[in-house]
Formats: sequence, structure tokens, C-alpha cells
Amino acid sequence: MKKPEPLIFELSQPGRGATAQHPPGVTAELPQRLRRRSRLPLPEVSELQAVRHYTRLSQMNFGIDTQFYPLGSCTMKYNPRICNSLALLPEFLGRHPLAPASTGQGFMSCLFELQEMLRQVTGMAAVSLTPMAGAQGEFAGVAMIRAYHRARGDTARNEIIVPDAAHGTNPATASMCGMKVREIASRPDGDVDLAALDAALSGATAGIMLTNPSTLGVFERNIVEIERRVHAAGGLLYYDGANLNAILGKVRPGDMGFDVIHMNLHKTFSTPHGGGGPGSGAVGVGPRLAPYMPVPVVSKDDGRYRWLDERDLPQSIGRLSGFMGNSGVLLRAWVYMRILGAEGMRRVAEYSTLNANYLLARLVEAGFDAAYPGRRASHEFIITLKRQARETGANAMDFAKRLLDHGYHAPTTYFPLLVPECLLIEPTETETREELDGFVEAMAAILREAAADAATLKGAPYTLPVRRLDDVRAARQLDVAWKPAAA
Amino acid sequence: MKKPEPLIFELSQPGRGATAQHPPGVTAELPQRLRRRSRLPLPEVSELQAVRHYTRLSQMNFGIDTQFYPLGSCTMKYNPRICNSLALLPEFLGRHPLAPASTGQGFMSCLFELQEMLRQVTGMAAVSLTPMAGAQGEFAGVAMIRAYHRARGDTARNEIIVPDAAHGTNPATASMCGMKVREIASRPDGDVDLAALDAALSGATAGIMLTNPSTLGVFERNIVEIERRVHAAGGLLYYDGANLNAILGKVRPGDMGFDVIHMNLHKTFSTPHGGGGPGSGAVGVGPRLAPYMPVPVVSKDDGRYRWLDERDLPQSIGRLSGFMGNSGVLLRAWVYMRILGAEGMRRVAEYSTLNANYLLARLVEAGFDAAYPGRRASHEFIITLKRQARETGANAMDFAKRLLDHGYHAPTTYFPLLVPECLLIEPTETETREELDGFVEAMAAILREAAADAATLKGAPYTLPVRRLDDVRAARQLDVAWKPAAA
Amino acid sequence: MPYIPHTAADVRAMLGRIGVERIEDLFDEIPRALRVDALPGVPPALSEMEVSRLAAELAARDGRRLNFIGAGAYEHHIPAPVWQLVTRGEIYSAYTPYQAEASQGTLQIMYEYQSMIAALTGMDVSNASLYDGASALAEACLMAVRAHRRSRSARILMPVTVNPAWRRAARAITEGQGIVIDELPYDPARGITDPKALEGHAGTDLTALVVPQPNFFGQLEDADALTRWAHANGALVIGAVNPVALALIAPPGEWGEGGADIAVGDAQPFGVPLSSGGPYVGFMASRMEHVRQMPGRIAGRTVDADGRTGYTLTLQAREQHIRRGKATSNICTNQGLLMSAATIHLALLGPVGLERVADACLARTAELVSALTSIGAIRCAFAGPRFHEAVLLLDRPVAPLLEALASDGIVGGHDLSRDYPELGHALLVCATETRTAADIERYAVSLGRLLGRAAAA
Amino acid sequence: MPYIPHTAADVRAMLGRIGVERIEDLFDEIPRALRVDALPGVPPALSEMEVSRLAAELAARDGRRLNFIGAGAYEHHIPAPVWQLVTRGEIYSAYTPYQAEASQGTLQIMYEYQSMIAALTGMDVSNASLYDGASALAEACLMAVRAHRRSRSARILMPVTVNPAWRRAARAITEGQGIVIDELPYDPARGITDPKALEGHAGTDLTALVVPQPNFFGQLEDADALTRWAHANGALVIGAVNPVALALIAPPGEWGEGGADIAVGDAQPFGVPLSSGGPYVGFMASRMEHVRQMPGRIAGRTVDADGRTGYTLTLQAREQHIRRGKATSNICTNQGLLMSAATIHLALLGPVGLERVADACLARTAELVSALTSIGAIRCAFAGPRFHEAVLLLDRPVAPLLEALASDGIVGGHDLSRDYPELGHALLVCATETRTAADIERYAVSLGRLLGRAAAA
Ligand SMILES: Cc1ncc(COP(=O)(O)O)c(C=O)c1O
Ligand SMILES: Cc1ncc(COP(=O)(O)O)c(C=O)c1O
Repeated sequence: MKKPEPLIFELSQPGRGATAQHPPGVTAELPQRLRRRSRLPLPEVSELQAVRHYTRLSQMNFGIDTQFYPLGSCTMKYNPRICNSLALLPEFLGRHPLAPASTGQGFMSCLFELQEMLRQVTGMAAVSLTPMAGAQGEFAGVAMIRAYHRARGDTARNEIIVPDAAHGTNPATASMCGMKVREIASRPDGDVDLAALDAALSGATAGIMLTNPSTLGVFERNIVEIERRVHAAGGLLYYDGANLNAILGKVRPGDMGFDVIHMNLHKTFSTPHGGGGPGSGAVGVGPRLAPYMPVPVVSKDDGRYRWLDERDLPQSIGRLSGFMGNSGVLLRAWVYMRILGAEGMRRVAEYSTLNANYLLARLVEAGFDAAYPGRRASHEFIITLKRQARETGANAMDFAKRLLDHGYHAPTTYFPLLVPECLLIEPTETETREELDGFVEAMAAILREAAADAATLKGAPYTLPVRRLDDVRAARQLDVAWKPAAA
Repeated sequence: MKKPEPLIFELSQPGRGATAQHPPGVTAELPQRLRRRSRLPLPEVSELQAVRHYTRLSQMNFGIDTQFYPLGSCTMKYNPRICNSLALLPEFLGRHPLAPASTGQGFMSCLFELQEMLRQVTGMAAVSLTPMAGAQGEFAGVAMIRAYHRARGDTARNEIIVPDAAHGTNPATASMCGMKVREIASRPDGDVDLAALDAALSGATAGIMLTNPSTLGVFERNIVEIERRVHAAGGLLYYDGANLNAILGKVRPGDMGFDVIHMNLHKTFSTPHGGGGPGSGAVGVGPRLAPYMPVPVVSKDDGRYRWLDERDLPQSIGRLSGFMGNSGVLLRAWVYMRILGAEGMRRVAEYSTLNANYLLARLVEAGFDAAYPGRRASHEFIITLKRQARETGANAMDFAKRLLDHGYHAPTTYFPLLVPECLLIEPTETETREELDGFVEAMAAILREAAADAATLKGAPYTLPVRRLDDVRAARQLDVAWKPAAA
Repeated sequence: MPYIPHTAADVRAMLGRIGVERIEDLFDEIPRALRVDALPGVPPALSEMEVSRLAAELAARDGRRLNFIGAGAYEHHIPAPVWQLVTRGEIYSAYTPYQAEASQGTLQIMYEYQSMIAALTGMDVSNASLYDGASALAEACLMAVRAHRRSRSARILMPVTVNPAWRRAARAITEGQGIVIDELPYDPARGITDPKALEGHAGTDLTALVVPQPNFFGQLEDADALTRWAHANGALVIGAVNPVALALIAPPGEWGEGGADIAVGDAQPFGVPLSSGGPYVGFMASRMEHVRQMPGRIAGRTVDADGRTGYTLTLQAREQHIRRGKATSNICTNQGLLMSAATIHLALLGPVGLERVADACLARTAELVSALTSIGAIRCAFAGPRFHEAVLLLDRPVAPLLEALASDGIVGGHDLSRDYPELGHALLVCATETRTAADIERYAVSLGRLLGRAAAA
Repeated sequence: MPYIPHTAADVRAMLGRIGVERIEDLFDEIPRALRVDALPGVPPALSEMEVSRLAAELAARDGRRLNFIGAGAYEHHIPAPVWQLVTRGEIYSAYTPYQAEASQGTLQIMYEYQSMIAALTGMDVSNASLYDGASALAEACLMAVRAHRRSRSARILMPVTVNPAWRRAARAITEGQGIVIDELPYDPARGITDPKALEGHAGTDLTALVVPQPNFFGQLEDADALTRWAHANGALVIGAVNPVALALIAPPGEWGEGGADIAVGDAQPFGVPLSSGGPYVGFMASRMEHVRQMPGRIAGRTVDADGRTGYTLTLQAREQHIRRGKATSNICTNQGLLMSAATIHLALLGPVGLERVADACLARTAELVSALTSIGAIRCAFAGPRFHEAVLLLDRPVAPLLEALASDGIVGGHDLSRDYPELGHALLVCATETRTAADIERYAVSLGRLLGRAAAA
């Protein structure tokens, strides 16, 4: 009986407004030729209308704060509320990024400490916090690799090797840096195929991008060998550390021989995802790449903090943002890491791994197929519904949509691309055993439903604000902005 | 398919905890004989569990921020979010109420200004902000009336006259002050029956408690005459100003001759209701009662603010709280009033009255019966479903419950007690015409449903987290606290 | 028009539907002579931006200081989720849950809160809040008079060690009903209620004895002995307790043989900031036999038409909106938002967290007392166990010292000279888990300097 | 264990189910030699209370000052509802809306945001955010190269009046793809791009011309003329705009004859606090014909299985998770939370509110310029209309003055000496609607004192 929530534009009436938000009126002079000619078709609504509208919209979302959200590769763990409170302290919020460094020593000390902590947990030589998300961290990393080879006159190296399991940002980043992408296959056990690697390595190899544990949810057991071969071939090693949850305090990319790593602070270090960001893709580098780090970087001299820029790091790949990156995200990560401390970080690895292996074991007991049986799960793991899809017609998408009706967010579907009908499941360390058990029960119920009544399953979801959406129509009859009715 | 939300105790596991909230451990000495012997059966949950639980619970509520909430006599208008932000400024929040007044001049200046503004809008001689809700304001008012008569040696005056339409707190307050309650009838047109008043007035009359506009939603047209008669009989007049929405800047209780008034800042002045408080029941007094005001009261001498207490006001009825009342609510009211300004306050009266009269007119057009036809609505009005109940069997409760399914909070039901099957409807000034129209449509739809299918109506609601609740069982099989299972 | 959504077209259409010309016509039942058309004393409107700036400047003028006062309001760490959750619109902007089906969130929180208060106090039932600790004590006195079936005297014994503001409020609120409050002196050595003071009352018609725990001086009373005496003398026992302390010390439900009859206090230490004095949240719990005499809202668990568990307001026949002049109290709006904050706070602390807080309060106060008394010229007024407050005796008037400390960024304690002149220059100080060793040191150094003495290392 | 809910019993049961003895066993695929068992350089854990105190102290050390810098980040009043809404868990803790049915809130907000950005810029379509203005400009350059069907040069003309940090970022981000950025000088009298500077480029193969509006100096460029020139010479036009200004000045969609082709900027002025530099929110809008070359997420309106309106991510074939190495960009996580804040901010301001803000920016900056130039020894660098920034020329180095002003509680502007040495001692100052007449006076007095002159009344 409740009506769907209209667009804010549909709530608008000419002459209405949240007028408490209007500054006192002044008339300003501006030549007519420079003035806007068209009406500004923004909505005219009261403050209550806006508050009610966006409150209602928010209630249509699943979030970590309301549901178990085992979206693989996304690390939907609890985002401590204190991180938000402290990042929003008025002094941090009110500070202009270009105000003199003398007015930001407190803020910069947090960032410096964060750089140091990230250095420790990755085992790298130096850290730059400036990239604004994982993909930009990747960009910085590949750009540094490119700059390194160029600085050595090694200009023929224009290929980046990427395993087929890699996240889409890896090849996209390589292209963005003007590199050619060479994809190599994974073996059936999930590790990189060393023969394929050898075949790909050449004098054109600029580097390899690896995720370890990979997005197949397994730890690359040949990592030492891979490192040896790539370095021997003159390439560098890039570590996609979007997610360090499985290795924090257990094993360090620097110790594995990687030359550069990016870290998604919005995953491992629990800043919120905000429905699509903001993130932070801080990069750590080994000694080879340190001169090329993106600026700015915080330094501490004689107890004073200051920003290093292109003048301090003349070989830097440059700056990637208008200021110094997503400071507010960095502050949240700093708070999180200070509360966890060294021991807390190790526990992240331990309990996220425990939860993943437990959930995998229980799902297998419940009749699901592990994509990599016999392997340990890292912080995540894959089940494949290939058999179920064949037997019942219900595919991974149907399972995912039906889970929503059970009050669980779906795992990542159809990624990595090489595993058919896959669900990539990442429970994270902040979920209770009871919650995991509830998820297993729901999956088991859906499995039964698939066998008994696949049609119902294919119609899911039923209890959300909308039923299954027509994506094809969305792309074909493109409607991406509301337009005022031609009056 | 979604499970009901368990109790927080049911999410508990021994040994679990939101340990980031634990202060560093210390061992403190305390004699064994003083120690607690029983376990402390508080829930042991993780921080995520608590956040998720209370976020989910919140989603089970209707609030102004999500629904039209025309609960008569409750003034569910938009609670500006800025009031919350500013009342929560860290300096206001962190200040101990007993810290020297020199450290609270900013805070006290807000309160002083609030006192002054309330004095202006009520037309009273002085204001005390200390009562913590409407009922405590009433208490203060009746206690002052009592103190006044006593101070004059007029000790026989121990009766308070209360119209039958009065809010329950009025007679309850009179009793609490040791007064006898004399109820007088309202006339069919909603005004006080002057003959009944005369019959009630005597040498025992301490005073009368009036709400004007009354909770019948009409303005008492004989107010001047009532004032004359009560004062002539030696009684004082108490104005229940729980809601000033209909008169703000239009007519002032002081000008009507009232001796004392309480105001619910959590209604007229838009501080939130919080699911049942906090409120503030500031009192305004005429010159007769000024010496008896409850303490503390803010005063300003030579530009410095200080608290007046019993030493400054030796005839005060005393203090009603541990400190100075609900300061945070007072700050919110101050913010609201400063944003409204004098003109904004008048508009509150105008538009709340406009909305009420419009909604009344439209509901009458839609086939509903006004309880007081021919009268103007004030900020609220009553419709009676007596006819519908007789004809269809669906009563006011059924209409109320069915409205919930339409996404509207129900009006106040079965109050005032003298109007059968009544709905007391208060739309407030912050609702749009479209919202009112939507409500009328829903009411009309329910009316049709009542005629066609009263049984469905009586089963409502259907779309809320629970169906209609068994209140009788709740009272008979009293279960008001979770108890740990005997282990 | 701030917060008013009406366009000119709306107004025209609406007036037309009502059948009047101007909004002013809607006020035509108000006698013309009474109508005003301006509010000259009210300042003109400000935008949100302007009032924000103004408020921020006023707040900044007050500044922030290191706080060492308790005296009824306590600074504790409040977990960040608490206020981020209670200010969610669905909690913040809901009314009292009159429509239970549309208020299950609030109602379930009330039920959980009641359960937690019952657990803490060791009592059977709790209501869903009263205004604050002081008014809760007053309501407890009135409730005791209603609940005590045999006592006719309406006489309450009230130790002077009860918070003076609470005593004043109890007097002001109960006076109209003819309740007599007799005050009991304290043992000057231990700062707790002198059992000898009770002797004179033995055998008289007593309605109730109030037992503060810890008392206003921070000292721990012999609650067992007091409860035994009261019960032996036919009086009910009202515990007035600090709820944090109950994590460590025996709760009212464990006092004497059968426990106290009513327990009240202020749940402000659970998630409610000092906030310049309020809103706080009074709590009240009692034995089941007295539940029908209890004031305030109570949520109960029941089932819906489909047999599902749900929550609703219950025992409403006690309340003013049903029973009117015969209600247990006039209370209507209470402290819902703070009740929710307290519930979430307790859920986050859990038994272990709350015990740790209580332990830290005890330990920090001991450190504070030792740091300040080691300055010299300051001594502790009372011997015996205490919780998180202590009375210190100084060699000179306290008020000017407190002003000087305030200029130094320290709120040094509460001056007792008005309420307890017999103590001389007495200062009530407090330290909770929020005060660090460095804070205490800073206070000691500052005070030492003001007293012209160096604090001992 | 902070944020980890496992009890000892849980761990035992879970390990049993997995079939291992200890948690450590789960890491047995990691080569032993690589494993570490401590993180010695990471400080020990703090409680929430401790870290809160620490952060508050660090923040207090930085303090608050009256701000007169813009230079790419602008202080505006943010309506209180904005952050109270976006920090609601359902928005704050949601991921990118991959499961559309469980993310209708985020998706509808994205659609509304896109609609608002399209409305403001006068363009057909907007994406749902890029990282910030600087990186959005870089993405626009890359997009122009993809979108321009005839140009082979990958050559972008970039006025020096574009924010220097944005120019640097554009260079760093586009370099790998062999894009050539040619800088265009400005007219020293008016501080805008000199049409003469374009002459030399006429007839060459150009991909795009960037038009900043207002430019980094706050001056308003002749966007119409520049657009006409570019289109006449076969180049696309990328508008790099301040979105607040678009309430008053002609948006990119109205420039020249057909309007610009791509518009980018930073939506930080909409509901996003200065926050020491980020997170902000880059926006990008374009003509419909280029939509398939656009980077970033786009939400589209569609219907569900029952024909109800709903929203979903669309045109995903442009994106890295589908197209991988051939995607329009590598961007994945963007600035969702800030996008939501901007949407709510704009809904609250509406067209009238935003115009008022823009008017106030214009007026306040004029007042600021007049107050500061009346000190003497300070003059305005450029003539002609400007928005909310202005370049002032001083008689001595700017940096030490800014330090001195900071000690006086004033953040006085941005020193241009590094990026525009040719201007001498140049200072970029800004005033938005948040600066009052009193603020401006305070700045003028303070600066006058530092310069050894009295400010004119
Ligand atoms: C493995 C992996 N790499 C890279 C990324 C890209 O990170 P971002 O979304 O922050 O750009 C992600 C996350 O989306 C990821 O899971
Ligand atoms: C007319 C009237 N009087 C008195 C009150 C009592 O106010 P409070 O609930 O703040 O005690 C109310 C509200 O509940 C009311 O509507």
C-alpha cells in the first residue's frame, strides 16, 4: 500500500525551499553576458521533505550496519563508529589543506604515524598515502615501475603480466599507464602456472601484478619462485594489496620480495564504503621505487611535520589529486589501527581466516562445491554452482538474489571470471559464528528450493523494495538523468 | 523469511564483548562484604552486533523523519537537525553543571535569551526553564498557586477546576500537589460550560487549569469571561501551554489574564520527542506568582549571567531536578527560536492553523464527521467515527491501525475522552499540502474498506513488523524484564 | 519560510478549499481585543549558518576544561555508536510509542532497558525512565507511601548523606501530599549514616528509609545494616544508587536479607554526556509486588495476532492518560532518548566493560586523593571505603581556589560549604576512568602552585 | 579482542568443524620462511577512550582559524541534515551497489546526483563521481582523446589559469598514454586566457581545449569565445568549472554555440567540508553522444519484474570489472559518500539557495578585495569580473605574512609565488558566504597591523 519513493525532483514545487539554509540575500554584480541563461532545475523542497526522502531512501539499502554482507574481495567488516567521530572533529574538518603546515601539525602527525604503521605491516621501505582508491594506488604503482625502467633507459619494457584471476582494475590500470597486458592462466589448484609465467616473461616485461592471497581465495604457494623468476627477467613485482585481511601480521609483501604494493584502507583498515567510496589506495614501495613515489608525502624533520613535494622528490611520478588524497579516510584508518595495535592486526588475519575456513567447511558439508577443494581458504573462498546450475537451472545470480530475501547480502558473483557460476564469499573477522551459521542455513534452504522449485528462485527477490531489475532495458533505453517536463 | 529481531540478551555469548570500549584494566580494592554477589547479567555482544541490532530496531519505528505523524496534542513537526548539532557542540556537552558560572557564560546566555523570548511569546512576567517536561511544568504551576494562597493565609483553597477535555496530566498534577480535582463539562460546541464553571467556583477554588485552544481543537471563545469569574472567585488561572502552535504571535496567555503557563518546548519549539522524551516544561508566571518560581533561574547582572537559587528566591517552590533541568532541550529550543525569529513564530501559528483547517475541510468532504462542526480548527481538530463504528463495526482503533499500513502514523485515538470514537488530528505546519492530500486519500480508502470489508480492517496492520498486539495479555501475563534462563 | 513548505499557490488553493479569503480569517474566533500582531521582543530570524556561527562562538567562549566534579553527574567515556544511533531519525523523531505496531524499535529498547536496570539493581522490575535521579527519588518516596500498606505516617527517613539537590527536590515534589521527611545525620569520622541516629526512630511508624550508595560524599554506606534495621522497624527501603558502582558493589536487591524495596538513581553515567546539566535519565526499579504503584511508562512483552513476539506499553491503568487524578504520577513525557542511549551504552560495555569502568573509578579516585593530600594542607575528611568521590578538607575557602583552577583549565571539584558548613572548607572531588595519571598530576601541580606548595612527586 | 566477536568456545567449535587444531594451522600454505610473528614497529592497542582523547588533543593543537583560502577547496555552510543523513549506517556502511535490489537507496541517490550535475552544468549526462576535481580533469583529457573521432594528435590545450595542482595531476595521470598537454599563457592585465595565445594553434590537429571557469585566479574567462574558437578549430571543449558559480554564470552547456563537450570539476563545495584536503568528489558530465566513453559508475532508471520503477548500475561494459584492459578507466571505488552528501546538500539549497550562496560569494569577495586593497601597499592583480577569489599583489614576500596571520588566528590566503613567480608577491584570497563583514574587517585590521599600516575604515 506504501507508495514507492518518488524522485526528489517529483517532490518539488516552485517557490518551496529549505529557506533556513539560504544565506542572507545580497545582490552581486555580474555582467549580463556571463550570466546563466537557463533556469536552474534543482528541486525545490522543504527541509523536512529532504530529510524524509533521504531517510527513506537509506532504508532501502543493505549495509554492514544492518546485514551480513559477505561480498568477496570487498571486505565488508564492521566500520567502527569512532573512526567516523574522530575524523569529523571540527578542527580536522575545518582545516584548509593549503593552510600553513604550522597549523596542521596534529593532523600531519596522524598521517605520519599511519605511513609508519603501513610501512611496518607491509615490510616496505616507504609509503605514500596520496592515492584516492585502490585503482589509483595501482596506477601509482605501475607508473612507478614504468618510471623506474625509463630512468634506467630500459624503455622497451612495456608489458605487464596479469594472472587471469586478477581484479579488473589490474589490467585496466596497466592500459591506463600505456602498458600492454599479458594475461597468464592459473592452474586448477589456484596457483599461478609457472610455465605460463616463463612463457610470458621477456625483455619486454615491465612487471607482474599479483594478488596474494589471490582473488581465488588461496595463498600463492610458489611466491618465492615467482619472485625469483620475475626479478631475474628484469621485471618488478606489484602486489595488489586491496585486501590484507588474510596476511596482516602473518606475512609481509616486502618480505615476499615485492617492489610495490597498494593497500585499500577502505577494506583492510575498515573505513566505510559509503555506497561506493571514498577509498584510499596508499602505496608502499621497496628501495628501488622509493624515489618515484607520488607526492605529497608527510615527512618529519626535527619534530616538525611537512609535506614533501616534487621539489623534494624530483623523480616522483607526480601528484594524483588536487591536494593530498582522501585525508578523512586516512584519519579513519589511523584511528582503527591505533585501536587494534600490533596484536589486534594479527588477530584480523587469524579470525578472518578462521571465519572463511569455517564457512567453507560448513557450506561443503551442506552440499556446495569448493572451487579449490583441498586448499585452505584465505580471508575468502569460492564456491561454484556449476553443478547446481546444470541440475536445477538455478544459477549463481538466482542464489544471490534469493539470499537477499533471507536478509543476507549476496557474495560477489561471476568474479573471478575463470570460475563458472561462482560465489566469492568473504565473511570477515567481525561476524559471529551464529551469523555464519544463519547464512549456511539460508544457503541450504535455497539449495533445497532450487531442487524443488527453481522457478520461484529465479523470480527472487520478493521482499525488497523492488523485484529483479531489468538491466538490459537500463542499458538500451538509457535514462540516466531526470529532465524537467517540457513546460 | 527474515527473522524477528531477537533481544540483545539473546545475542549474547559469555566471553564476548565490545572490548574497544573497555578502559585499560586496573585492580581496585574494595572490602569483600561490600561487593556484588550475583553475576551481572548484562549482554555480552560485539560492537557490530550492538550497532546492527539497534540500527535494525530503529528501522521498526515510525518517526517524523520517515512518516507523516499527525498525532494530535503531540505536535509532531519537523525537528530541525541543526538544533541537534548545536546542542551537541563539545563545549556544551562536556561542561559539568556545577562548574563555576564563569566557565558557562556562553551557555547561560543562550538560556537567558530563551527565557526572554518565552516571556515575550507568552506575555508573562518571568520564566523559569527548569521543569523537565510538561507534566513537571504543570506541577510547578499548581505548586506555585498553592504556595501563593498559603502565603496569603488562604489555606482553604484546595480545589483545582479542570474541564473534562483536559489532558490527563492536569488532574494527575492537581492530585500530586495535594489538590482536589473538580471536573467541569464542555458544551457541545466545545467551549467551557459557564454555568458549570460557576457551580464549581467557591472559596475552595485554588485555580483552574485550561488549555486554549483546548484539546478539542477549538479556541475557548469565552476566555475573557472565564478569566473574570475565576479571578473574582479568588482563584488563579493556569494555562496548559503544552502546545502553543496555534497561537504563537497571535494571542498571548498573559494577555488573556492567565497567572501561570507551562510550555512544552518539545512540542511548539520542536525539540525531538525521542520515543518518549526528553522534554522541557518551562513555566511562565504573572507578577503574582513570580516569587514562587522553581529554581534555578538564569539572571543577568552587569552583563554576567548567574543562577538564582533558593537564596535569591526565598519563596520559591524549590528545585525539581538535580541540576537545572533539561539543558540540552533548552539549547535546541533556543536554536529553533533564533532561526524562526518573531516572524517565523507567527508563521507557525498561521500555517499550522491553515493545515489543520484544510485537512478538516477535506476530510469532511471525504465523508467524515467533525466533532465540532462549525468551529474553526486550531492547530488540530477532532473527527468522530461514531457513525462509521455503528454502521460498519470498524472503530477508531481500526482506522488508526489501518493507517499504519498506508504509511501514515495514526492520529491520537480515544482522547479527549468525551468524544466517542475520536481521532485527534494535528498535521503541523511543516507538512506539505501533498502529504495532507495523501492522508485524505488513505482515510477515504479506509472508509470504503470499512463499508466493504470491515473484517480486513479489523485485522490491520498487515505490513508492519508485527500484527495487532495483545495488550490484555501484556497486562495479565506481565513480562517486563528479560531474565537469564536458570542455568 | 523556515521549515514551512507552503507555496503561494498552495495557500491560495487551501484557503479556497476551506472557504476563507485570508489565513487571518482562521483566527476569527479569538476575541479581537486579545489579538497581537507582532512579537517585538523576539529577535529577527537568523539563517542556519548564522545561528551555527553564533552558537559555536558562545560554546568556544565557554571552552573545555579538565573536570574533577561528580556530585551527581559523572563524566564517562561514551562509545561512539551510542549517539550516532540514538540520533537516527527513527529514534530521535518518534513519539512515545502509543501505536505499538509502528514503534517496535522504541518498545523493544524500553524492554531491554528495563531488563538491564533490573539486572543492575537486582530488582524485579524497572520502569522505562523518570526525569532524573532527583525526581526519581521524589517519586520513590511517593510510591513508598502508596505501596506501604500498614504505615500511616507518610514519614521518610532521609540521610543527610543523600545528594542535597535530590533532598531538596524530594521535598519540593512530595510536599503537597503531606509527606514528612526526617533527616538523619552522619558519622563525622566515616561520612556515612550513623546507625545510632536511627535508634530514636525505632518503633515509630515509618514509611521508608532512603539508603544512598555510594553516598554524596562518595563513601560507601553500610547498606546491609541500614536495610536490616528498616525492615525490622517496618519501613520500606529505597536505595538511591550510582548505577556504575553496582557493577562492583552489592545492588539494592542484595541488601540485608530480602533486599531493598525500591531502587532509584540517575542513569546519566550510561551514555549521557554531562551536557551542562541535562537531559539525564532517572531510573526506578522495584520488587514485583509494588509494580502497580510504580510511576512512568513500562513496556511489556506480548504476542501479536499471528502469535509473534512483540512489545507494547503495559499497565497503563497506572498512568495519567487513563487514571487521570488517581494515577501513580503525573509523568507523561519522560527521557526516552536518554533511556535508549543508556541501553546502547550498556550493551556495548557489557558486564566486563562496566566492571572495568567501576574498577577504574575506584582506582583513579584513590590516586587523586593521594595526589592531592600529598600536597600538604589538604586532608581527607572521611575514612572508609569509597567509590569515585571524596571529600577533601582545605585550609582556606574553596570558592576562590575553584575560580583560579578554572582559569588554569581545571574544574576542580564541588564546594561543600553551602550544604555542609560544618565541614569547613570542604571540597568534593571525583575521578572516573576518563581521568589519566597525567590529568591527576596536572591537577595536583596546579593546586599545589595555588596553595603555594609543591605537589609531592 | 576489539571488533572480533569470537569466544574461546566459538574458536574451539569452529576449528573442530574445519578439522584443524590451532588457528595457526590455517596458515600452513604460506612458506614458513616468510611468516612473521609480530609487528614490532606498530604501537600497542589503545581503547576507544584513549584514542579519542589522543585525537581530540591533536585536533585541539591544530585549532581553528578564520579561513580566507579557496584555491580549489571552498568553505561553505553545510546544512546540518547532510552529515546526519549520510552517516546513517545504511548509506555509510554499504558497498558499491552491485546488488541493485538491495541498494535502491544508493542507486536512486546516484540518479538524483547525476540529474543535478547535468542540470547545473547544462550537459546531458553525468557519471556518479570521480575521485576529485584534479583527477576528473585528467580523466576528461583521456576521455576527449577517446571521444574525438578525427583528432590523432592527443593534444590538449591547457591554460595556465587552470589550477596548477590540477594541471600537474592531469599530466601525471595522462602521461602514460602519450597525451601532449600544451599550456596557454594568460593576459597579464585581466588574468584570463589570452585569445591571442590560441592563434598559433589554429589549424593544427587539436583534441581539446580546457576552459577553466572561474579560473584559478578567480577571474571569469570568456568561455563563449574560447569555446567558439575550439569548435571552429575542430577541438572538443572541456569545461573545468566551480559548480557553485554555475548558479549564476553560464554553464558549460551554454558556452559558445553548442556548449562544451565535457564538464568536470570538484563538487566539494556541495556539502563536503574542507577536511584538511579530502575526501572530495570529482564530477564529470558530457553530451549524450560521448556517454560510452565516460569513465566511472552510472546509475540508470529501469523497471523491475513487476514493472515498478527501479535503479541499477548501467553501461557497465565501459568499466574495468567487465572490459578489464579495454575499460574507459581503471576507476572502481569512487566517492559515493560525498556524492550522497552533495546530493542532499543541493536538495536542501535548491535553485534559490544556491543562487544566494553564489551571490554572496561574489559580494563578499568584492568586499574583501576592497578592504584589503584599502590598506595600501596591496593592489589587485587583475581587472575584470571574478567569482570568489582574487589575486592581490603585495610589496613583500607572502609566506612570512601568512605565518604571522596564522598566529593571529587567520588563514590569509594562498601564496602564488611558487606557481606564478612572474606575479611577484602574489596572494590568492577567497571569501564565500561564510565570511561576514566582521571577519573581513578582522582580516584587514590584522594584515594592516602586520604591514605597519592602519586599514581604512
Ligand atoms: C583485489 C582488488 N584489487 C583492486 C581493487 C580496486 O580497489 P578500488 O575499488 O579501491 O579502486 C579491488 C576492489 O574493488 C579489489 O578487490
Ligand atoms: C495538552 C497537554 N498537556 C500536557 C501534556 C503533558 O506534557 P509532557 O508529556 O511533556 O509531560 C501534554 C503532552 O503530552 C499535552 O498534550
